[in-house]
Amino acid sequence: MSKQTAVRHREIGLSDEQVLDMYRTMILARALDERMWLLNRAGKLPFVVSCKGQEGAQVGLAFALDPTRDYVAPYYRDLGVVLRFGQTARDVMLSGFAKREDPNSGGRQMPGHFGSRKNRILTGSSPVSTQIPHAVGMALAARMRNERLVTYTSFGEGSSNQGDFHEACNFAGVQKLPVIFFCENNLYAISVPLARQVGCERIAQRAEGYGFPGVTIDGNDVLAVYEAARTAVNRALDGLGPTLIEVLTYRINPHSSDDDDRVYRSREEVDEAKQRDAIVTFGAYLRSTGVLTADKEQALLRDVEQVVDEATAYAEQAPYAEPQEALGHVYAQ
Amino acid sequence: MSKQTAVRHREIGLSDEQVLDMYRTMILARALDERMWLLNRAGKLPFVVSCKGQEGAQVGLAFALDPTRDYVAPYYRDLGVVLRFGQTARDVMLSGFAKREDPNSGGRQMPGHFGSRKNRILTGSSPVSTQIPHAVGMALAARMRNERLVTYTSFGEGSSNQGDFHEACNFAGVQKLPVIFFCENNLYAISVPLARQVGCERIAQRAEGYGFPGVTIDGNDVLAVYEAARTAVNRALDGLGPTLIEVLTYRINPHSSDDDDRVYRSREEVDEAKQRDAIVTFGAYLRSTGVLTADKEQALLRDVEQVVDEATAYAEQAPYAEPQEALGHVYAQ
Amino acid sequence: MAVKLFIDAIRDALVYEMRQDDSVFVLGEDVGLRGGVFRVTQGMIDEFGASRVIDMPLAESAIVGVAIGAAAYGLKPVAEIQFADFIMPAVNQIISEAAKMRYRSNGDWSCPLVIRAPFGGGVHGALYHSQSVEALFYHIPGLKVVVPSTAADAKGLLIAALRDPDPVLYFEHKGLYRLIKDEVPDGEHVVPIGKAAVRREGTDITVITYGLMVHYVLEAAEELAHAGISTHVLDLRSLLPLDRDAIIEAARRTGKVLIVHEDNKTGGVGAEVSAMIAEEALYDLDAPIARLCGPDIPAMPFSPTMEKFYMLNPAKIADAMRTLAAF
Amino acid sequence: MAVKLFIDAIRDALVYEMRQDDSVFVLGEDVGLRGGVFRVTQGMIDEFGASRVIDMPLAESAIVGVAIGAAAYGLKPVAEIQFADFIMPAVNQIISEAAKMRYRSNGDWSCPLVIRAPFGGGVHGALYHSQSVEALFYHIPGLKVVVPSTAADAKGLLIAALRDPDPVLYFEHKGLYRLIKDEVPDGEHVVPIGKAAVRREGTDITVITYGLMVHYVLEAAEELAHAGISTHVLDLRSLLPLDRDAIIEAARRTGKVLIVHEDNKTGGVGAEVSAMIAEEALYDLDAPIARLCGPDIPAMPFSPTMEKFYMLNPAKIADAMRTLAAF
Ligand SMILES: Cc1ncc(C[n+]2csc(CCOP(=O)(O)OP(=O)(O)O)c2C)c(N)n1
Ligand SMILES: Cc1ncc(C[n+]2csc(CCOP(=O)(O)OP(=O)(O)O)c2C)c(N)n1
Ligand SMILES: [Mg+2]
Ligand SMILES: [Mg+2]
Repeated sequence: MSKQTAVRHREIGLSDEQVLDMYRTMILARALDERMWLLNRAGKLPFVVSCKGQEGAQVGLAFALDPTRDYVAPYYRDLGVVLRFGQTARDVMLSGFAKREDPNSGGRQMPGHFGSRKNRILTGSSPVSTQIPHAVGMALAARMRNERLVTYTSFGEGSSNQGDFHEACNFAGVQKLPVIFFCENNLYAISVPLARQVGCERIAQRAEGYGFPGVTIDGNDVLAVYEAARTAVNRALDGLGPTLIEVLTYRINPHSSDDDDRVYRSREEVDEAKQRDAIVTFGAYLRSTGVLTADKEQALLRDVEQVVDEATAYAEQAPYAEPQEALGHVYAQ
Repeated sequence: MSKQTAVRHREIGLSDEQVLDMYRTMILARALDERMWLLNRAGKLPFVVSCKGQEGAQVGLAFALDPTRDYVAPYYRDLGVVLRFGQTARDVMLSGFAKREDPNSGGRQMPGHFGSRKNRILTGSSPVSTQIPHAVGMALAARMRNERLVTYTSFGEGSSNQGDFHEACNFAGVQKLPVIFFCENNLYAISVPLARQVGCERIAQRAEGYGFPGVTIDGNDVLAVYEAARTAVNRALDGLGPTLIEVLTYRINPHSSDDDDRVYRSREEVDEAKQRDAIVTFGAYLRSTGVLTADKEQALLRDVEQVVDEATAYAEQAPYAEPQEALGHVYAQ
Repeated sequence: MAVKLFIDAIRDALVYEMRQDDSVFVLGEDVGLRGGVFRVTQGMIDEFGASRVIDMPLAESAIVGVAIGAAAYGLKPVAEIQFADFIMPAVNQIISEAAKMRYRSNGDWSCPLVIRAPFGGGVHGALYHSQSVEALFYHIPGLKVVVPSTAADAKGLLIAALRDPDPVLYFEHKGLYRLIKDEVPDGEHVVPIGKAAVRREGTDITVITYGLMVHYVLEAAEELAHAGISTHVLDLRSLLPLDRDAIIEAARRTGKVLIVHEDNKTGGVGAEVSAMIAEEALYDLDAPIARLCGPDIPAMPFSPTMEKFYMLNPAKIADAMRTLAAF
Repeated sequence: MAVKLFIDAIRDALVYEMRQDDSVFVLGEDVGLRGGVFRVTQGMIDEFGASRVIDMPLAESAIVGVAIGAAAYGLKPVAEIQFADFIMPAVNQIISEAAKMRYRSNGDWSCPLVIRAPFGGGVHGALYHSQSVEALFYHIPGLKVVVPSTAADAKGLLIAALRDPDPVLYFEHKGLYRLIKDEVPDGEHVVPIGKAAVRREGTDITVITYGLMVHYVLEAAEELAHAGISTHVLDLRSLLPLDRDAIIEAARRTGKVLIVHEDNKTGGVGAEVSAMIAEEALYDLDAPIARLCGPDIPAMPFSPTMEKFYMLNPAKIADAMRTLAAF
């Protein structure tokens, strides 16, 4: 990587500390994901859904948001986003093990169904795309309350075919609401490839039909995603309305721990994607700029491993909810 | 109108007979509509929904279709289309009076809820936009059966915000199905004006997000609509996929006989639209070309009046369904 | 206290609550300048402005979905569905989302949302402007479902719904809008959700019903009274939760129960009411539990002959009541 | 005749019918190369090609809406909804359209469509991969709803559905896919829609149920038999139409009825079954009509403790049966 690109992050206004923080968040997401996958294969977690390959894009986006100001309505792969918004490794593992202390749902929902009020993360469900109008509604409410903030929502390219995407984008366009629609286009919806999933070339093309900008960014280019997101955030805060940001990314793992991706895509394709993985390329960039020294990297990896170990140990021994707790929280008490 | 435009219809391949036929269809639609409105005001019809102002666009489109080959899934204002597809004035009046002989529903549905198998008109309902995936499904089925035909579906600009529009367009785009999506943009969805209804400028802009062409045409220019439709039909028959045709038109009457449009739009706006009405302008064009002579016009108007009178008289005296017929046709007998 | 039309009582409740709680707002199709197609929200945009009386694009899933987001944020949206028949595109948002947000987040988030929808037939509305849709929702834990039958309840139940911390579906029979008027308390007036009301005390037979049918049943009861048959009439008002105690008590009162609703019979609300009684008051019964409901056909036809055939009326109800009384 | 898994019997029916009727085709998410997430359609794309085994974009309303158009045209689509929980976005198309096309067109058009959806819990599916959704549909005239409990019925009911001239919802309990195997007739095998099946003859108590619960009830019945209690077990199989005669007959048989379903209780199918009995066989009853169902909570939680709490099992059912028998 040339000296010219070496200072790219500073040129766009990110400090060395910030990019290291971004990298650490990516590494933590990856480490948690891989650990959960292992635990699933070891029979300890019934179900896992993976962020692997999408962390760079998620973190690039999330660092343009303000976790003390904005709200997020993320989809199930957004581990990078929820870590940025304050969920801890322990929270994630408690959810993986479906334990009582899981802040997302007390073990009621599968992992990947994020939500915690204190982290400004709206509770999510499994039916795809339902969160998109919610993010729009939160933006509407914030504006009614004169709160200057942005709401964020994410979804896969397949999920951009649901009616809820269309209806929510249109209303946000009509009202020029401060929403960021983030489409993580990983080329597959379970087994269905992009070409059989959408009629258009790029999901970003859909934005024109709602009257706001749509951009397509290389999802492995963390800084490019950050920049696009920052532009969108500023636009939103200035009252100019929503932006649709599509990132081209790749899901390295099968769809979930229940999936077998060998029937629908080649190993070569997956291996090729691994080369472009932002964890690899962003790491290389940081090393080439001297921001990430060998010492720092080792310390970071050690620290992340320890955090994940501790989280796993804690979550594994934590208690389940009592059976009859299933009866609670149907209505306000 | 200059001599140069005077032969415009022949230049695009329409004979004098054909344009007269188009005009007659428009006039008949208008006459039926006005008669039903009167009958409603006289307390004889409980409900009417009007095509007034949109006949030109409808007829321009429908004459590019083949009523012996194609299928239509029209929306409630498409009187011009269903007349072209073989519904008679009598059929329309039987439906208005909700009589047993109504070919659309035997008096079960409100007028404007078209459907008759022999006319290749799919049965429609009230919830808007549900017919859009149906037209796509018919096109899919036709292709599976190796039938070379086009399916047509129409809807208002407001209805283009329903999820079903989005989902159906996308699937048609993926499969390159022979469908014509016809958006009759009359600037209002009941009381809600275009700017508060859609985030974009033109509904046609939405087509790009599904990977097929979208065009916006002046809906009062009957021949322009015809041409755009013919292009779309050829495209579809050639296996190149769908087209979204948006026409800019105007609903001259209130939304329905239950509406009062004075609260949401000015009389000046309505009067202005009446000047641009295709019935006026297309008539003038035909007169200027000598195709429509005073004799022919008188005969046509007399004939249409008689047809409407006869249809009204017939329908008024026709019997209602017997009460217990309400129990029939829940399932196949 | 003043005598008011049912429809005006609904508007009263909205205006009353919007004046004192600036988190309340309404959104729906044509609710602004048009004041709603039935004029429920007429004039409200003048007082509260276009940011609290929001004309929505024609997309019910977004109307409810956006309202859910706003409710989660902490506001109190009142989503209007133009006709109950058009609630179907929003079913996913209602059942998968609104009903489950509190539960799935273990109580961390909630969804204090009200959905108003005019329902019911007998108004020449044909198949898609006449339906009763309550049976789709009264089965869904996490939701509440209310159906007022008087102007006073229209106001009191709506205020209760607006203050409820959970999602409430408020179904208003459009046949009642301008048919019914009664004394409506001025100002503060809350009718608690989950409480049925005895509309008439009686000793021979019990009729359990809700919505427009309450009035038809009362008319029939009046007629039967002349023939010496004394009818006890329970107005459910709340369909979820059902007022179990009131239902059992009403059934026990006479031992002969007829359940009446406009909605079709199979799987309607009457099924649950009957099952409750068969479970808890079987030995108090002196006759099979009867139901008189709309026929099991997809929806109510347009033509007057067939619409009349579908709709119950006081005469049909009186017949069923006489049969039960004579049992 | 061969012993087959429940899941294989479903595939058998599809393949059998697609071979002899080229108007039958399947469409849904991941039904092609992936063979469906449960592998029901595995291998079918190889035999029938991508034009008869269609991978659909992720949009349930389009899956059903497109299928409706194709059905109206004259084909026989089998729409797969990946999990029954995700049928919600398609409710408008199912209830407003499929159910009403024949009716609203006065018999001119029809909608011979089959919708398959895996439902039910106890499989660590959490809130949104465990739901029972049949109660939303068994109330809707114009639809048919079936729920097989054996491999033989899985095949026979699916073939019946495929030949039915009206829309049929076919709900397959995903817990049965690989749990249950039984003798499935080769080739032609039709189980008529609308007929319940007596799974066990008995004299002391009657249990009415469907789906996975049939097996739990039979297990419980076996246990009770050791204690000298004789159980009559009716498997409904068809929820719309319900087999009224079989239900009444089964209720009369013992005079003591327990209805069991996995779905939550309020407004579930058990309500209608109970109401039918209370209407037509009240005087044959020797005990209140009991229901044992899932708790009235929004959906089944993920954690094993709470999932187990939600799910019925043979022990819980046996308890309820003993209580009834002792009544
Ligand atoms: C309404 C609905 N239908 C089906 C599913 C099952 N499902 C879960 S994820 C998924 C694919 C999503 O693809 P995409 O939107 O591209 O996101 P990705 O998983 O690729 O990140 C499907 C079909 C669901 N969760 N919700
Ligand atoms: C799902 C649904 N919601 C609401 C309605 C009530 N409604 C009937 S027509 C209409 C407006 C339609 O506007 P548009 O699509 O622009 O068509 P136009 O009537 O202007 O031709 C509305 C809201 C409906 N029929 N269906
Ligand atoms: Mg994807
Ligand atoms: Mg319009």
